Amino acid sequence: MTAEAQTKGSVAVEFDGVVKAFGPVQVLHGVSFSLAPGHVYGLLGENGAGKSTLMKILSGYEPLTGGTLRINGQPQQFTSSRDAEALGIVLIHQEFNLAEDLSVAQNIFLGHEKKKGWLLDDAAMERDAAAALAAVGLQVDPRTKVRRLIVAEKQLVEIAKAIARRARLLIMDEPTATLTPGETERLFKLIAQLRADGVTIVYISHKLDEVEQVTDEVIVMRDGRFVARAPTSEVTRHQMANLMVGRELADLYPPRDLVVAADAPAMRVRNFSVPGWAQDASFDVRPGEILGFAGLVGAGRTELFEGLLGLRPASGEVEMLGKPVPNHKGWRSPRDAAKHGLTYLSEDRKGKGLHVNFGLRQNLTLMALERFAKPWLQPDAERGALAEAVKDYGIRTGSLDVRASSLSGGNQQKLALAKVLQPKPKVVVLDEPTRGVDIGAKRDIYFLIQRLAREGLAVIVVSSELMELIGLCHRVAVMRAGRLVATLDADHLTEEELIAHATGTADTHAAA
Amino acid sequence: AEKVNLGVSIPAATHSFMGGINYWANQAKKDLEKEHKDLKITIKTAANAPEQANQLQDLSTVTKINALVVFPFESAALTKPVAQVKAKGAYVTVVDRGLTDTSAQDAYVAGDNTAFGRIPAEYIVKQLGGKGNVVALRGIATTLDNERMDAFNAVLKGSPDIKLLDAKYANWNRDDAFKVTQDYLTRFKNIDAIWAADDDMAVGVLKAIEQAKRDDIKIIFGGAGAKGMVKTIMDGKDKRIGADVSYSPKFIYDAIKLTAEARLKGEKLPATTIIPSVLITKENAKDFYHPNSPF
Amino acid sequence: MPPEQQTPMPQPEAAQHRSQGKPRWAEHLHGLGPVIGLVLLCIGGTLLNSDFATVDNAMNVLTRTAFIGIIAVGMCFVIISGGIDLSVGSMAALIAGSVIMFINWAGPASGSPLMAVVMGAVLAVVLGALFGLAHGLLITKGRIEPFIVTLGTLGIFRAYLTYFADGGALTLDNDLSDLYAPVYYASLAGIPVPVWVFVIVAIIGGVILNRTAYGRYVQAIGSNEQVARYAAVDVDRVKILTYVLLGVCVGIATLLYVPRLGSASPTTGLLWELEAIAAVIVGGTALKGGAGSITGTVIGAILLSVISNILNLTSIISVYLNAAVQGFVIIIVAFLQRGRR
Amino acid sequence: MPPEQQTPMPQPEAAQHRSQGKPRWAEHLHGLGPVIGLVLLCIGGTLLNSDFATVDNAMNVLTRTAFIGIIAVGMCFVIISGGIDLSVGSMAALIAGSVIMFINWAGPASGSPLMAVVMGAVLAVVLGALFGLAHGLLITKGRIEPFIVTLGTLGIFRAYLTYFADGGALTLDNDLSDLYAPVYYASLAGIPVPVWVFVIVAIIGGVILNRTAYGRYVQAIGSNEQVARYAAVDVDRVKILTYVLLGVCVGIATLLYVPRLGSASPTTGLLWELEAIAAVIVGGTALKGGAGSITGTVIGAILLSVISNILNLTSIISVYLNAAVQGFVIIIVAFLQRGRR
Ligand SMILES: Nc1ncnc2c1ncn2[C@@H]1O[C@H](COP(=O)(O)OP(=O)(O)OP(=O)(O)O)[C@@H](O)[C@H]1O
Ligand SMILES: Nc1ncnc2c1ncn2[C@@H]1O[C@H](COP(=O)(O)OP(=O)(O)OP(=O)(O)O)[C@@H](O)[C@H]1O
Ligand SMILES: [Mg+2]
Ligand SMILES: [Mg+2]
Repeated sequence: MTAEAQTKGSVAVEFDGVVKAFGPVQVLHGVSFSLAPGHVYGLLGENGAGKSTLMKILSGYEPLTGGTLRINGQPQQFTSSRDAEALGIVLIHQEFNLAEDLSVAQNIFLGHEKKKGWLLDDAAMERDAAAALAAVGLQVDPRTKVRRLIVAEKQLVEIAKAIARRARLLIMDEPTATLTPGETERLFKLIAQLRADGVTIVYISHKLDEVEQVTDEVIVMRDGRFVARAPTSEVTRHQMANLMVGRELADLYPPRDLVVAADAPAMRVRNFSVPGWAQDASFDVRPGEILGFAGLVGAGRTELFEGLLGLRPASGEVEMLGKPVPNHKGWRSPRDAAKHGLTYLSEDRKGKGLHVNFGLRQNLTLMALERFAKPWLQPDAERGALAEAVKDYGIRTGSLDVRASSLSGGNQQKLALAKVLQPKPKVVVLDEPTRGVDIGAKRDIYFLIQRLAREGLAVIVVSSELMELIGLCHRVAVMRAGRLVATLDADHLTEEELIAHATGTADTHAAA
Repeated sequence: AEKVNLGVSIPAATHSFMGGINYWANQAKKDLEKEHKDLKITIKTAANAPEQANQLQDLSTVTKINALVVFPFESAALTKPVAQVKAKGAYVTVVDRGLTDTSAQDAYVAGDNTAFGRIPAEYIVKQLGGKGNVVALRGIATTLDNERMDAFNAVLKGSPDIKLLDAKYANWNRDDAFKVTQDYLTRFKNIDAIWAADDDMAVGVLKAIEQAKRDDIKIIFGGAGAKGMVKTIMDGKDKRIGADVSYSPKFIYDAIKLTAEARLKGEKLPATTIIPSVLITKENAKDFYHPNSPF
Repeated sequence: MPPEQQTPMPQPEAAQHRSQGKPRWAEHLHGLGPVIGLVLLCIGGTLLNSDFATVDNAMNVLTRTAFIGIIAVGMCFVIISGGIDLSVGSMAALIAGSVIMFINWAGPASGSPLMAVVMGAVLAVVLGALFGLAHGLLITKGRIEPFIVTLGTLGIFRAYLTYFADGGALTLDNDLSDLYAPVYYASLAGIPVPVWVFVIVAIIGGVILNRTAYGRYVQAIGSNEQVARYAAVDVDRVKILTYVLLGVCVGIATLLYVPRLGSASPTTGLLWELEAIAAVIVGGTALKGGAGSITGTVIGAILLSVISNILNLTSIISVYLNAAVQGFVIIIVAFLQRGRR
Repeated sequence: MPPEQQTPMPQPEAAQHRSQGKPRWAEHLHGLGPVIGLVLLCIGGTLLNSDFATVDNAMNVLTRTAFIGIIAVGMCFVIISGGIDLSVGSMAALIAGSVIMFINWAGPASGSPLMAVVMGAVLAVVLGALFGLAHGLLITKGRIEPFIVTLGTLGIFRAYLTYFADGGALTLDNDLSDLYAPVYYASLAGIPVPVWVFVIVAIIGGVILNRTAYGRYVQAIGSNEQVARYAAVDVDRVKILTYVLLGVCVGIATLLYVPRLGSASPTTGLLWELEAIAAVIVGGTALKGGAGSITGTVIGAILLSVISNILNLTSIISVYLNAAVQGFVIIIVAFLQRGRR
């Protein structure tokens, strides 16, 4: 592998009263702590706590407004990420930073091209890229254009890109948000290996089990301040969660209601195929039911639903509230689907989920504009809806009049979720709904989903977090290589069972 | 006498002929303003018909001219705007392209577009002895271009043995003329005469022939009497260029001078003054040679 | 690009929310870029020629801005949605030619010249809408770059006009022309008809862009087409409609243009596309789409005609250099409102 | 909260197939769009006129494509990086004019006509680079939309040429002209000099775009400027260089153009910008930037001149409709290579 690296001697970091303000909004209020070389740190905090911002300062993407950053004892004023990289500090961004028109290899080496004299040495770069990809366990041709990758693959490319930089301090901002346990496991092996080589690692995640598994020490931030640090072995997950949110957290998952079994399905799908991605999927979802979809990365769950929405060529029969969808191929477009009461939250927040250059209000109401146009748009009504959503979904923002791009990752996710629920659909498909959401907010979202289901909404949750599916769903469908291999009832739901079906190691007659 | 505030509205210098018009208009301003204390001349150049209409409006309402010499971009389109200037009391002389409604003008000074097409045709017919292949280049699709082409065709009708092989637009532009001629030469193995219909286009025609090393072409006939072309005729430098037809941009100078002097004296111009287009040959070439004009 | 419209026009909201921070202020300041440019130009114009600051001259300038201005309003939608239309000038020429042929024929044929003129006006708008529809369909359903489609039709429209006009000009018959003339030359309450039409089109455009779901969709598509598609926006329909809207604007502009010059020729409308696009961009809309404002566009269009008006009213420099002055002023104005990115 | 167990899992076999094989094929097929268009056109041309398929005609077409083609190669860089340049035609005209004035002056002044011509050629390239640099600086440091900057200079360049030429033409003195003529008219190994230059420029362009870090940065910036910035690419420098490169290409094209007619007039280079941009876009580059190919651009440029060549070689339709045919063909070719989005 390529990361073997000149990691002789790692990097010691000291934040001393670091302050950061975006215009009038101060987001970091004098953060002070230090990182010793060669350890794996977990950085915890609620959405908007300032984790990403602090790490962007450390890696030279954002200047600090006040305080001092010391690397190996020397005060540093980075003017660009290039300065930080010169010291071996590399950040894996929470939001993807890939040029879609370039290939995987080209992205990995962007700004660090290998050359033979004047010319690029593409062969060498592709070779090294392939090695970095192998290290993170991604099997794609390095010459593939990034545009063609699915979200999880893009995430792995981001990681491979950092690996290829031979970092001495590697910051991972939510690297596993879209990864399934398989990839995550591989990543952890990689982290262990890097640590053995003496690389310092900062690991940001809202998945506390991962933090527990992989880190030596946790550091907790809240509201732009340093709150606490402790060796990982000395705190329980429960304590971590409480430190993050600053209050006692009750049960993460709401108690499960039973759905009325006799209810007619809200949506019935039969023999639905998306050529190249999914074959012959048949399933029902009833009003008030929460149906989970489990599977490995690449199982075809996302594509199945994109086919259903008319975003990909597909065939099969679909019934909505007892009425067949006319053309027997699913809907013609998401618009068509939305009109019939089906909306979809994409897993690709930046590329398909939110207009990052739009304001919060415009994003929130985009799918339900009919409601706000009477016939002229009512900005006040829109603003009212935004205020309500901010409360309901716990969106943290300094002002209601900012662009979506200035929200923290998790808060963007909450906004996207609020957006697809605005049109008051009958059936909603949530693809990775809690991606990058903090544990407190996750809980709020689970309770919200529960409440909506109780009000008669049929909810389909596509998730790579098995615990989430187990904790939340009435039933879970499992997909493998484009086929729906099993549907498990709540009382059959265990992690082992789901994994067995997803990987094809289960007794095929396990469940109905 | 009364003060004369004369407006001149002409098309912008987008090709050599219009360059000549601009030159002669400015020349007239220089000469006449020096000569007459009571005369003020304002020249406006327009890139297209609506802009010219705008300028007429500005000349009339803001500059408050009491006499106008206008070279309309297009006959039909400028009839109304010119009529409005006249309605405000200005004396209007129209140059070159007549308005569709002649009541909108006081006087008309023009070159002869029919002769511009007829003379080359007659010359070619005569030189070829009534038999041969001819290709023509056209300018930009305009009424004026149509008049010339029609006159050319009318003459050829009388000589059934002269074949007009094709006539394509080359936009009064040297480069386009070069390309069109190149393709004519590829397409037609035997061409006796080329009517380039403009001295600017003739430059492109000559270069294309030179490049193809063709010697079948006996006559190249331009048009308008650009100084380079006239010089060639005068010096007898090129056998193929024996003649040209005059259509000098200098008529704008004459029109301005006539209008200004008549108005200073409070007189009128004759309703129509046609400045004849004549055949330029070696004999009379030096009368048409103005080395200082850009055209 | 700021997410918000800088359009001060239909924004009663601004008044109520006093708690908003700097961003809104800053945006308003940005929106003022072209306004500042315009004000400076007007001051300059007045200093150079005192006749500049007369009502007559102002009305002249506004009247002649009307054509390009109306087209620019439609172009604004197309550009915000991420498209472009190079054909508007040729389209205007072809529509003008068709309308003239129609009126010339229908006048005598129907016996009612007034009726003929009215129907000609309707025809202009209908033709514009149809041409726009054709563009929209080729671009969305045919999946061809807007640049290519409209570059193609640029040639096609003009060629057909040349063909109909037989290389010359199509001219409105005189008596019909007199009947139609008031549409351009008459005034209502001291303000010329074209200016009224321009104002109305701009207001409608502003309302559609900022106060309807459709306008929001246009912006959403320009900002990120993929996101808009996932958000259940009917992307193709919205895009097609922007071209239809532009076509209608071209039709309306032509309808005002025909009585002015009473003729159409192969040079009619030459380079209008550049002027219209320039008006939109000078007005602060990004060529890449996503956000823009009608007010900015209107000011951009006025600004461009004021520049040439001032050049007409003064003769301090060689006539050959007029275009150069125009170029410098455009760049300077754009510089005044830069820094958005 | 129960501890979650992490079971290592095998990668699904299927995941490998998709990213390889088909997409690459499909991409290559897409690249063939303009080629197919060109082949069909050539077949059509040959059927319409047998003279079409002669070496002479092919050389004529290639030679005249050279100007636009060379400019299009430079334009390709600008467009891929997300920019645009509307001024290339005027720039070429002004450079041509300046070079002619310079040679006319330097020929007698220096006493060595050859020297004068050589220095004139150098001047062309230097001027092009300087104009490009000015564009680049205004766009990046001045933060003005490329459309506006180059629309402005479009007017400025042409105005200055008109001014220098006094509205007429600037013409190379005869003996100097003869000395310079071979640069356009001579052949090497049966292939005209301009074609050689075109081929060399295209190859160099292709190498820079695909085989150097600079070319990679150009694509990265066009694809996502923010990402490029994050990757510590000096975005401004790269962008400025694209305009300088284009300026140099314009200089080279002009250097070939001057000996052709030995003159420059206000009509020189008119609408070349549209042709050059069209060549790039017809060649499969998206106007929004990010990706594109030099080969496509070259083929696009040839395709456009073949269309007008065929039209000149035939007279099956009214001359008035030539432009319409051109328009239809452009749209059809674009349709053949659509479906990229
Ligand atoms: N460019 C910006 N402009 C204005 N505010 C910003 C900007 N970037 C971040 N913020 C604000 O800074 C705060 C901290 O954001 P940050 O992205 O650091 O949070 P985080 O801890 O990474 O959260 P998450 O877990 O959701 O990723 C948030 O309130 C966010 O709205
Ligand atoms: N029949 C099939 N033929 C080829 N490839 C298939 C097939 N079925 C599934 N795939 C693979 O499925 C993958 C599709 O990924 P997709 O995004 O649908 O997975 P997902 O379950 O939605 O994962 P995620 O957790 O990222 O949402 C591709 O990598 C593709 O190679
Ligand atoms: Mg974050
Ligand atoms: Mg998925």
